[in-house]
Amino acid sequence: MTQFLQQMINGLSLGSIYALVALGYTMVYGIIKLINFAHGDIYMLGAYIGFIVTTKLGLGFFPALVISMAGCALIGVTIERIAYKPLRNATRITALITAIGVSYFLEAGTQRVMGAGVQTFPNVLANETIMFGDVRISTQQIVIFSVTIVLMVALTFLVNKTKVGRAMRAVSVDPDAARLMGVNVDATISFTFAIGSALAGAAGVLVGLYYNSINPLMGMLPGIKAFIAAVFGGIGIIPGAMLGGFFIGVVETLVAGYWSSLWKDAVVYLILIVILIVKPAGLLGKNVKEKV
Amino acid sequence: MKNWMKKENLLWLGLIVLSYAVLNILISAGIINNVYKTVLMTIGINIILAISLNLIIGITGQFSLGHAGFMIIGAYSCGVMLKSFVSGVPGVFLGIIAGMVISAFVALVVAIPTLRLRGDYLAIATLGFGEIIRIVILNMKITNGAAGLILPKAVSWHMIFWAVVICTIVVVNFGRSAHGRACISVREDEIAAEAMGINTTQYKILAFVLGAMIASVAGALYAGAFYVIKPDMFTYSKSIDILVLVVFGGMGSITGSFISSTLVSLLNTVLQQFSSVRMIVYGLALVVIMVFRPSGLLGRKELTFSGLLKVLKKGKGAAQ
Amino acid sequence: MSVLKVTGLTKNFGGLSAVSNVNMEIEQGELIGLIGPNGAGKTTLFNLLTGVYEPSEGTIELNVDGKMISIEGKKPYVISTLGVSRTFQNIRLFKELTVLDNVRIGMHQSVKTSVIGSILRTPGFYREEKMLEEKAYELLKIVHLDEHAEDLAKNLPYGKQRRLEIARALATNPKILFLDEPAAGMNPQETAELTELIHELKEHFHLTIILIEHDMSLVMSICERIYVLDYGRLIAKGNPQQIKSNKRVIEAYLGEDASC
Amino acid sequence: MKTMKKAFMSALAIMMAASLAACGDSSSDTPSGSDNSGSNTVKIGLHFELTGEVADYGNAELKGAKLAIKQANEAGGNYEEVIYDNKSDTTEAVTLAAQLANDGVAGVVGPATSGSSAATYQIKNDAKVTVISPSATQIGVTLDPSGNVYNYVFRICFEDSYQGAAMAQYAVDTLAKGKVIIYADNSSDYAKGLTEAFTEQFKKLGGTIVATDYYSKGDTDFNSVLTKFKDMDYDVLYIPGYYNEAGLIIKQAREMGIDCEIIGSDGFDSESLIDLAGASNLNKVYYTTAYTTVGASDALQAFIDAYKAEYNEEPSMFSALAYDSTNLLIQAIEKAGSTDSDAVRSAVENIEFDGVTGSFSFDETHTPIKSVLVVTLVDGVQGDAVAVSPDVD
Repeated sequence: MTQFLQQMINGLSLGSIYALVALGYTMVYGIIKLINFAHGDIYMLGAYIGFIVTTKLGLGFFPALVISMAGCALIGVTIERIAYKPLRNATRITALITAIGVSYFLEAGTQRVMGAGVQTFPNVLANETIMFGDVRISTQQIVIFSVTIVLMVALTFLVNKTKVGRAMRAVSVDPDAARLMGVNVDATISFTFAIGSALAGAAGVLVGLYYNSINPLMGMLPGIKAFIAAVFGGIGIIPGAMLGGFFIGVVETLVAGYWSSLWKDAVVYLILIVILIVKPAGLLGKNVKEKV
Repeated sequence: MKNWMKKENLLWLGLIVLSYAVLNILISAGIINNVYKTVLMTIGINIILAISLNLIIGITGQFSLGHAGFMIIGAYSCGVMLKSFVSGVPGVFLGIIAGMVISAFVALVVAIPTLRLRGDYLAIATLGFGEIIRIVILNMKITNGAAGLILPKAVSWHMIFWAVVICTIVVVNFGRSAHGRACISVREDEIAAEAMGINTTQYKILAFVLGAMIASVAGALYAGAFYVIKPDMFTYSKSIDILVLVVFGGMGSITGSFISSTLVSLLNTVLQQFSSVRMIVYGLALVVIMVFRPSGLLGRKELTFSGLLKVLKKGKGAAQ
Repeated sequence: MSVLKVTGLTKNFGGLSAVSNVNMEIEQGELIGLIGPNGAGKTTLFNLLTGVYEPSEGTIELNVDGKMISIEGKKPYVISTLGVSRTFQNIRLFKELTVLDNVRIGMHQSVKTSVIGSILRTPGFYREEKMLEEKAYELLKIVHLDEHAEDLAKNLPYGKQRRLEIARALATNPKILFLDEPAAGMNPQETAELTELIHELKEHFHLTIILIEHDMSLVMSICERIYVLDYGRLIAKGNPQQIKSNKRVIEAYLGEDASC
Repeated sequence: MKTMKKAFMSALAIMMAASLAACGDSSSDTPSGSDNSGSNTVKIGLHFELTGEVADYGNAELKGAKLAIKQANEAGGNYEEVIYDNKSDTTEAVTLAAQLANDGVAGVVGPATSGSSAATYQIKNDAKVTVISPSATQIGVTLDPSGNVYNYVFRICFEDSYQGAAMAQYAVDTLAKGKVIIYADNSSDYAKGLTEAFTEQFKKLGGTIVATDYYSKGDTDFNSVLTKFKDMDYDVLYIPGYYNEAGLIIKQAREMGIDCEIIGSDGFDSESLIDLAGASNLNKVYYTTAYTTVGASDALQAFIDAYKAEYNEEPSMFSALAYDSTNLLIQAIEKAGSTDSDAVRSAVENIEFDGVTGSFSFDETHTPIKSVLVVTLVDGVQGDAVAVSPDVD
């Protein structure tokens, strides 16, 4: 039992990261139906911005978090304006290929500027272990989990209760109608990219802090996992992405903890496929039948 | 027989023989050296991969991101065959056949549940299946796990050339038949296709299985030509690379796949000298090309001799 | 002899009944009109009859070679092979294909050459392709589109697209043809031509035709019998005269829009 | 108008790329295959993974190799490096192997990983280009598929099997351990070879393998597996793999309270291990290597100083191996007195080399005969190094 609880804590910490990255994926998808393959690389850039801010400027964890989120928001919007905006009306696969191009560019660019190797993220937040019986939780795990929850609550509030959130929802349902109703569609899309990228940036800093190892290709796998998390919960649905992120984190941990890590990815994919077959639009998604 | 001897077909035959002869001459004259010969083989294998995925994505309209999964089946079928059973060219042929049979079977298993999904959901499900195939191979004994297989060279560029020819003929002939039209109708409008009596599920599966089998041929040839196969060479990134070739050339255009496979390989070779910026340039090139030509280099157009003649005539007309 | 018999047909979407308890019996060679205000469930009924939707309740029986067989729950392509074809309200042509190919795809169920045969280009393949092409041209001639055979479907003007949809539907060799608003968006002259065409087709192919139409003059002039749907229920049936004077029909239309 | 805008955006993007290209380190951008500056310039091919997944190791080796060539030139030699980047992609490696065979190099150093290496040996061998591999440790990689040694292929690292067996010997004999858990890298042939050899030898010496589990390259979260291990009955943890993951595993294990001995392989050898794991976590950690700074010889110290002066960082084992490989090749060329491939080849085969990673000659499989050292870490610093030779039949 102790071990199970311990594994759940491990799983939720890992899941927090996936969930944060998945949120950005799902928001961008929700609004312009683009699989933003470069999203994982934004997360990587977030980690590098955090790295530079803490090592070169000597700032602490929270300033690093904020600067990194702001930096990523800016990068996200720039990418959207340069690479995706001209393709608003192109096919989805074309936009996907563009996103892949952006992803290559960011990865190779970072390799070139920052070096291909692993960098050690400084330990900017003292790490202590708290024991609950035999179950141990580190302060870092608590920080990661709480930052994730706070950001998610803030995001939910933003989307559901504010004017800009309403605009985002309007654009995601029907951009043309939204435009007619006086919503500035371009600005709303850019704003969505900014928010999604900022969340990825936060995830990057948290990962840097938690694992203290960052490298230019670190975004590839979490990017895919986060995408899976988003699809799992029903892509375009914000609570779905959170659910998916936590679920995948926990499943990976449990498979590795009770069976073998050789099969953890395979199990995640298999569960995903089963979910999609049973609920083709994801766990929280509504299956919309095409109108004939 | 007579039917077959149409002017268009004869012209194509002529072109195939001519290019084979020219390549042979260039190689024996040393103009195409070993480096370019390797590039040529890469191009050939990429063409086979691209047209096989084009059959699934471009012609049938099913967004698959798991194509590397079938390439790896072909590669390991051939690899294990060469390593443990039959060596040399016969081994390659047996490996190709084994790969096609296995990948057809696996494709069926993958296709039946997943092809009910649409668009991005299908993409992620196929990506998942591709990875599962890879992980299974990674954890098998006979495949030597992560270390992969070191293989003797058993495939020459001649073999690859003819494989490209055969695979292209298969895809083109399939595409230009009633069955191919049925696949296209699925891409264009699934509901209308069903209403016209087309079993859309069956055609989706058919295209998927056929594409998978052809991809496994490419994998088998790769194993025989490039000395080493390892599971981590066939991750979803490989599927994405193939997808890039298809979209870059134009979805649905076989000629486009030829051109894009060739251009990408050549670009890669040219940029070799600037290794540290190569991927940066490649990434940017993708973005720029997609921004300017969102439907790829050729869109859905094909190069045909009749089309060429038409263009020539028009050109003449304009000149006069 | 009835060719189509519908009993107690109901379709619920969530809590809403789009079609409820519809009974119909259609005889061989009839030309039936299906009318009703917007949202009355006409297209849903078509979708049920052609297999796009599965009915929640009720049965649909189709006469196949003299025997009545149930087709509810069967896939659209199966129903198509049993001799039912249709056009769509919001034209669903294969846009990127030529006019000729659109029709040839309609003939798919008659294709005998196997996949292998097609890839190997057997003599049978060429024979069949030639046969399909000739037949397709024939159909195109009937709908006056033979000149456009090589054009892409998406480049045809609207009225011709509607005609192409009819040709494609005919290519499946149907016994029953469902036309979903065939005259929508047509000018009076085109509508007149269409009316004539429908008559011609019915005679030429011995068809039973059921059409949804908002153009009342068209419906009244060509339909032998008319069914009227409102809120998913059948509120009237009969010949044009009876329908014109039916109180409930007038109410249904007036209730929706007084200017009608 | 729209096209104009697109064009402007593209131009902007290209400018960004250009600026990126400009601000990177320009040293690694030497154009390959440039003209001979003099007729007696000797070209040396440096074929590494400089971009892509394992670029980390490739770049470390490139630095070592370039330093060796620079020093040789300063000592009056006339060597020119021709750099090839295979993008960590074996297909690319094959093309490059053909390329460098054409470029007329006197010999080639690299690639770093066994996969890319194995893919190129057949071509290089057929083209009679002498290859010195710094770190292709895979079992049998210097042999062709039918089991004969490649005439022109040599490596200066020891084979995985040897190192794995040595660690098992050390664990049983010196550390007096009998129950091991193996946590291995599942994405490399390297860890696979080590695991097999270790398992075999450990069992032979009477030990028990309590559990074996795997991680993948690039993983960062090992908590779940370590939590599982924690409740098992064992006395030593073996981590065959590279420092990128090993560093994190050690950190997470120690933080979780796993305080048993941790043993590993030469993949541990990097400053990064200390950065990643934290110096205080690196106690009771032992690993096998051929390269140690403990009691460094003058030659080794000179190398370390030169490396630091050149690149402003500590050399890793990979840099040292590449440095040795390049020096070995240069020595052989000088001894042969020509760049004739057979002369160079036989000079290499018969060499008695004295390098920073030890002194050795080649055995019949062109693998060095050198002793394995087991290094002990005390607060992340190499405290002690002892030579071990496994009792293998």
